[in-house]
Amino acid sequence: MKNGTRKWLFCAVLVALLAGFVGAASAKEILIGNMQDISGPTSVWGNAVTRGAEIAVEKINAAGGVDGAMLKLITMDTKANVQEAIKGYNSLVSSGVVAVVGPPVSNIGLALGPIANKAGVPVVGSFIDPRVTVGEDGKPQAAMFLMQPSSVQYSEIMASYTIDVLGLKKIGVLYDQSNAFAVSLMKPYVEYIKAAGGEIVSEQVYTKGDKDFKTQLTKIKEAGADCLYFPNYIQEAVLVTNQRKQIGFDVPIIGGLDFAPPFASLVNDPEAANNIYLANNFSEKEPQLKEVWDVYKAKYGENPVNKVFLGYDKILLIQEAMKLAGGTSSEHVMKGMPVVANLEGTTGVLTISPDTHQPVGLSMVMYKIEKGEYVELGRYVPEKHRAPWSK
Amino acid sequence: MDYFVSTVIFTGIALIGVLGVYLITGLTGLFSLGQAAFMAIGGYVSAVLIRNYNVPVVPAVALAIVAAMLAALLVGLPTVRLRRDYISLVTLGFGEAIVALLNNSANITGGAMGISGIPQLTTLPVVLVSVVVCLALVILYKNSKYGRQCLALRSDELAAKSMGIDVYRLKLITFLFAGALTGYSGVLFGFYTTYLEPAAFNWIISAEWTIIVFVGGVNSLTGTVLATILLTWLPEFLRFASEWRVAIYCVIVLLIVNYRTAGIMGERELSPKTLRRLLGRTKEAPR
Amino acid sequence: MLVQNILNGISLGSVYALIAVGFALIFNVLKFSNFSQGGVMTVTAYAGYVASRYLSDRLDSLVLFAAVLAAAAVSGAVIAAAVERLAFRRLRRTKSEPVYYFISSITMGILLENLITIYASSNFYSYPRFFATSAVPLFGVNVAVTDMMMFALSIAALLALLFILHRTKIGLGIRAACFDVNTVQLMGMNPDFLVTTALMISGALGGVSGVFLGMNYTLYPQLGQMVVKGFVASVLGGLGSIHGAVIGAVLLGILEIFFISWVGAGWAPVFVFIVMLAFLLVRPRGIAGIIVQEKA
Amino acid sequence: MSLLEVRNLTKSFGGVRAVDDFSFGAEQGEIVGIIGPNGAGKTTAFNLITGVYPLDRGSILLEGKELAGKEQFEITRSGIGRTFQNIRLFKGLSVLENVMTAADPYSPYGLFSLFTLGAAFRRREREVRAAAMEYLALVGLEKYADEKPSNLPYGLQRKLEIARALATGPKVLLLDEPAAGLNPSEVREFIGLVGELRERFGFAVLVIEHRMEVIMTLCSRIYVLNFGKLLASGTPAEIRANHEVTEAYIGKEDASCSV
Repeated sequence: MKNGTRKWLFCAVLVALLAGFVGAASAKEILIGNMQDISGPTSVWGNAVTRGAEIAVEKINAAGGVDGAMLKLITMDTKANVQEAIKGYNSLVSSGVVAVVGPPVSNIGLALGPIANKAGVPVVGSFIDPRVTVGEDGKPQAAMFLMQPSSVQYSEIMASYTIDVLGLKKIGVLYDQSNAFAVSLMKPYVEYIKAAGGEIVSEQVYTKGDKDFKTQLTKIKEAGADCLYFPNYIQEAVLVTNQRKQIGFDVPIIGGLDFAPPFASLVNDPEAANNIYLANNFSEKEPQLKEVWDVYKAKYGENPVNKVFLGYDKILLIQEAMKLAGGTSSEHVMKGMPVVANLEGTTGVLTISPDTHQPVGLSMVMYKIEKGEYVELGRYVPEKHRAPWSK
Repeated sequence: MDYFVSTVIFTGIALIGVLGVYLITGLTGLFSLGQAAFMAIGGYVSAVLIRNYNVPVVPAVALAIVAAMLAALLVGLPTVRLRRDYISLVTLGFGEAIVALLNNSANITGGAMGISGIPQLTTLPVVLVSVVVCLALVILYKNSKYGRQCLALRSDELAAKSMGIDVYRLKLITFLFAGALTGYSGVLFGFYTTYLEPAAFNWIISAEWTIIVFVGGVNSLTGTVLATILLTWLPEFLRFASEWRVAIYCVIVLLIVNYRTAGIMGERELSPKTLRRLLGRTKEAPR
Repeated sequence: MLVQNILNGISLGSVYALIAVGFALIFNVLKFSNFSQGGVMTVTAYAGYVASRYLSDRLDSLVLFAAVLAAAAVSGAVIAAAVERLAFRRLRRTKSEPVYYFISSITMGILLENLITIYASSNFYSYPRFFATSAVPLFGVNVAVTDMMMFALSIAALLALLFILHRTKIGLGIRAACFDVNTVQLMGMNPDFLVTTALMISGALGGVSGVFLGMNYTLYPQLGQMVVKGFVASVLGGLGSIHGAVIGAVLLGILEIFFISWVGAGWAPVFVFIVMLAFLLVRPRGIAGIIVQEKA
Repeated sequence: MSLLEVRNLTKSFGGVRAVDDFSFGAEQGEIVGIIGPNGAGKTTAFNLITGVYPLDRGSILLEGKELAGKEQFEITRSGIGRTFQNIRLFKGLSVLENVMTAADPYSPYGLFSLFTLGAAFRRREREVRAAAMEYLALVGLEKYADEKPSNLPYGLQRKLEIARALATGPKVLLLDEPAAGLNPSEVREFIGLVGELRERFGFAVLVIEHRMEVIMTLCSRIYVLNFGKLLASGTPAEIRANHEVTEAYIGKEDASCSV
C-alpha cells in the first residue's frame, strides 16, 4: 500500500470516529433505550421483545405520545454478553434516554445494577433472578425493575402446583448447571418442595452444549421419580421431551416458560409432547392480548411468542411511571416505577412492590400439553404470594 | 462521557489480555484456545478472596495473579513438549474444565448464577496505569533475550534448539508470563463489571483475541496494540448496523487476513527509526 | 446401564465422527483445522429444513429423508466451495502459513453463524418427523431410530470417503497432497481443483451431519458450535488420519457418556480433560497419527 | 584423547540403516571432511551428533564427556555448533538478532533483572550486541545488521549461518554443505574464511560438502560414507587414489540415470 492511500485511510477512520460521537436527540422526542441480544444465542428472544416494544411505542405515538412528545426506541445489541451490555447501556445514557427496556437475561441485569444505580437511568427488564432487583443488603436496587414473576415467585408457583394441586411428591430434577436461568429456577423450587413435605429423589445436571440427556433421565427414572422438573431453554426442552420417550420414561414433566408455544410444534411428535405442565405469562384466549396479537400478526405474518408481550408491557410500565410521577425525565421514571399499581398489561395486572421492585401477586396461566395440544387450566397463584393490596 | 470511559476501560482490559495472547501466539507461535480461562481464574480468585474472606485488595490481586500463573504451570508443564497442534487442543480442554469447575463450586463461586456485588475498584486511571506498566513489561520482554529466543523458536524450533535454546523452558516461562497478564486482566474485568459468570469465559473469547493478534501483524507489538484498539472500537461504530454488526466485523477481519496477510503492521514496530522512515519517505515500505 | 451407556456413547460419537472426518480430510490437504465447518453445518441444517418444507407435500417419509440429506449435502458442498474461494484461495496463492487459514476459517465460521442468525433467528424451527417409530428395543435397552440411522450413515459416509480416497484419481491427489499441495501439479492435477474438491467433500459431510444435528437437536444458529467436539476427536485420532478421527470420535462419545454417568455432567469436562492430557502424554501422535520426523 | 570422538554411531529409520556403525574423530584445530553420495547418511550423522534424533547405538565423546542422550540445546551448550544444509535462519529476526539469539542462552540475567532494568540486564545486552557485531564483522556482514535475513542473497545467508553458529561458542563446528549454491569466487572466499576462523578460534571443523575443491583444500582427513557405512578414510591424497570411492560416486550417477 502506498503512503498516500494510507493517509486517506487514516482520514476516513478519523471522520468515522467523529461521526460516532455526534448524533444527539432532537427536541420533541423522548428517547427510550432497548437493550436486547440481537446477534447472540438468545437473539430469538431479543427480537421478540424488541418487536413487542416497538408495537407499544407505535400505539402510544399514534395516540399523541406522552405529554405531546413522541417516544423513540433506540435498540442496542448486547450479544448476550455482559461487557457489551455495559458499553451499550453507557452509550444509551450518553445519547440521553430516560429509561431502558432490559433483556430477558438475568446475567446482564446483575452486571447492570450497580452501573444503572449510579447513572440514574432505570432499567425495566424481565430478569427473573431476584438479585437483580434486590441487593445483598435486602434493599431494592434503585434503578432496576422487574416486570414478570421473579424466579423465586415463578418456581414457587410451579412447586406449589406440583405438590398442592397435582399431588406429586417424589420429584426428579434435571437442569443446566452452567445456565443462570435454570439454576435460579431450580433452587427455590427444591426448597418449596422440601418445605411442603415432598422429596427430591434425584437431582441431575448437564452443561451448556450437552445434547444427550438419556443417561441423566435413566438415573432419574431408576430413582423412582413420579415427575420430572425441568426448567430450561426451549432447545433442551425439546431434546429432553424426545429422549424421555426414547427411554420409555412417561411421568409428567413440570416445565418452565420455555414449554410455551412454539414448543409443542417443535417436538413434532404428539406422543412425546404429552403429559407436560407449564405456566405461561398469559393465555392466548385472554381478551387483553387481542389487539397486540392482531397487530403483530399483521406486521410479521406469524403468531407472537410470549416475549413479545413482555416487551410490550415494559413500555406500558415506563409510560405509566411517567404518568404517575408527572414528567418524562429519567428521575420521573425512577420515581414513578415503584408506585405503579394495578396496571392492566397484556401479561396480567401489574403492581410493583416498592420494597423489591418486583411485581406482586402476579398470577400465571397453567397449561397442560396433551398429545401436542395446549390445554388451558386457568390462572394460578399460590396462597403465600397473594398481597393484601393487589387485586 | 460514561460511555466513552467504559469503552476505554474495556479496551484497556482487553489489551492486557491480548498482550498475553501476543506473547504466546505472536511471539512464540503457539495457539491457546483457553486463554480466557486464565482471565476467569484471575477474576474469580480476587473476587472470592475479597468478598468471602475479606482479604485486602493488594494481596488479593497478588494471589489472583499467582493463581493464574500456577494454572499456567499446570497446563504448560505437560504441553510444552507436545507438538504445536496439540497445545490448542489441551488449552481448549483446560478452558472447558475451568468453566465446569466454576459451575460446580457453586458454594464458593456462585455457580452459573455468578458472583455479584464485587466492589468496583477498576477506574480509568487504574486501567491506564495498568496498561502502561503491562505494555512496558511486554516491550522489555520482547526486546530481551527472551523475546529474541521466542521469535527464533517461532520461526524454526529445530534450529532454535540447535542454537542452544532450551525451548521447553522458554515456552513455559512465556506461558507463565502470559498467564499472569491474562489473569490480571481478569482481575480488572471483575472489579469493573462487579459481576462474574463462568459463561463469559469460553473459547470464542480466546479465539477473538488470537484474531486480534493476527490482524495486528505477525509479531508486531505495535500492530497488536493498534488492532486491539481498532477491533474493540469497531463494533461500537458498527452499532448502527444493528444485527449486521458482527457480520460486518467478520468481513473486515477476513479482508485483512486475506488481503493483508502480514496484518496491519506486518513485522514492523513503531520506533523512532521507523517513524523517521515513514515521515521522511526515504523508503517505500517493503511488500 | 452399561449397554445403554455404550450405545448412547456410540450414538453421540457418530455425530462427532462426521464432523471429525471433515477436519481430518482438510488437515491432510491444507494442514490446519477447518473451523468454518461449524458454520457450514449450521447453514446446511437450515438448507435441509427449507428442502423438507418444500418437499414434504410431494414425497414420502423415507424418500423425503433421502432427498433432504441430498439437498443438504449439495448445499454443503456449494458453501464449502464458496468458503474456499473467499477465505482460503488467496492465502494459498500467497503461500501463507497454516495459522492464517486457521484464523480465516474461524472468522468464516462466525460469519456464517451470524448470517443465519440474521435471516432465520426470529423463529424456532424443527424438522418434520421422518420415521414413524422413534425408538426400538435392542439388547434389552431402547435405541433411538435416528441414532441408529446416524450411526449407519456415518459408517456409509466413511466408506464412501475411503472409496474416493483410495480408488479414484482425485483421492490419490488428496493423499499425495499430504506432503505438499503443489506436488499434485506433477501428477497433472490442478491444485485449486483438488483443494476445492476436498473442501466440497467435507462440506457435503458437514451437510449430512447438519441435518442430523437439526433433527436431533432442533435448529438454532449456534448449532455449529458442536464443531469443537469434532476438532477434539480429530486431534485425538491423530491429525489428518481419517479412520483415527472416527475412532477418536466414538471414544470421545463413550468417554463423555461414562463420565456423565459416573461423576455427573458437571464434572465430566474436567475428567475428559484429564484423560485427554494423560492420553496425549502417553501417545503424543494420537490414535492413528504417524510420527512426522522433522528433517534438519 | 581426541577433542571429539564418535564411536559406532548407528541409526535406523523403519528398517533402513541410515547410519551404520560409523566411528570417527577430530582433533583440536583439525578440519575433517565427510563425503559420500546423496542419501549416504552424512546429514543424519550430523543430526545424531547434535541430538536432533536419538541414537540407536554408539557414543559421542566431547573432551571425554558423553553427549549421547542429552537434549539438543545441552549438546550445543557443551560446545557443538552447526549450520544447516537447507538454510534455517530465524525469519522474524534481523541479521544482528539472529546472531544475538545464538549467544543469548549464555546470558545470565533473569526476569527480575529485566523488569527492573537491572545492571546485569543492561550490561549483558550491550555485551551480546557487541559480540554479535563482531561475529558479523568476521564474516563481512556488519553492514547488513538491521536487514531481515530473507533480504540477503543466498551466499550471504550461508555466511550468516556461520556467524550464528560461531556465537554459540563451539569447540567443534559442524558445517553441512556450506558451499552449496555459491559461485566459484564465493567458494574461494569461503575456503579462506573457514581457514581464518579455525586459526582464530582453534576449534575443530567437521564439514559435509560435495564441492571437492572445498574438501580437498581444507581437510586434513576425509571420511567417505556410502549407504550409511564407512567406505574409506584418509588424507585427501589417499581418498583421491581410492577406486572404491570413485566407483561409489559413479555408481550413484548410473543409478540415478536408470530411474
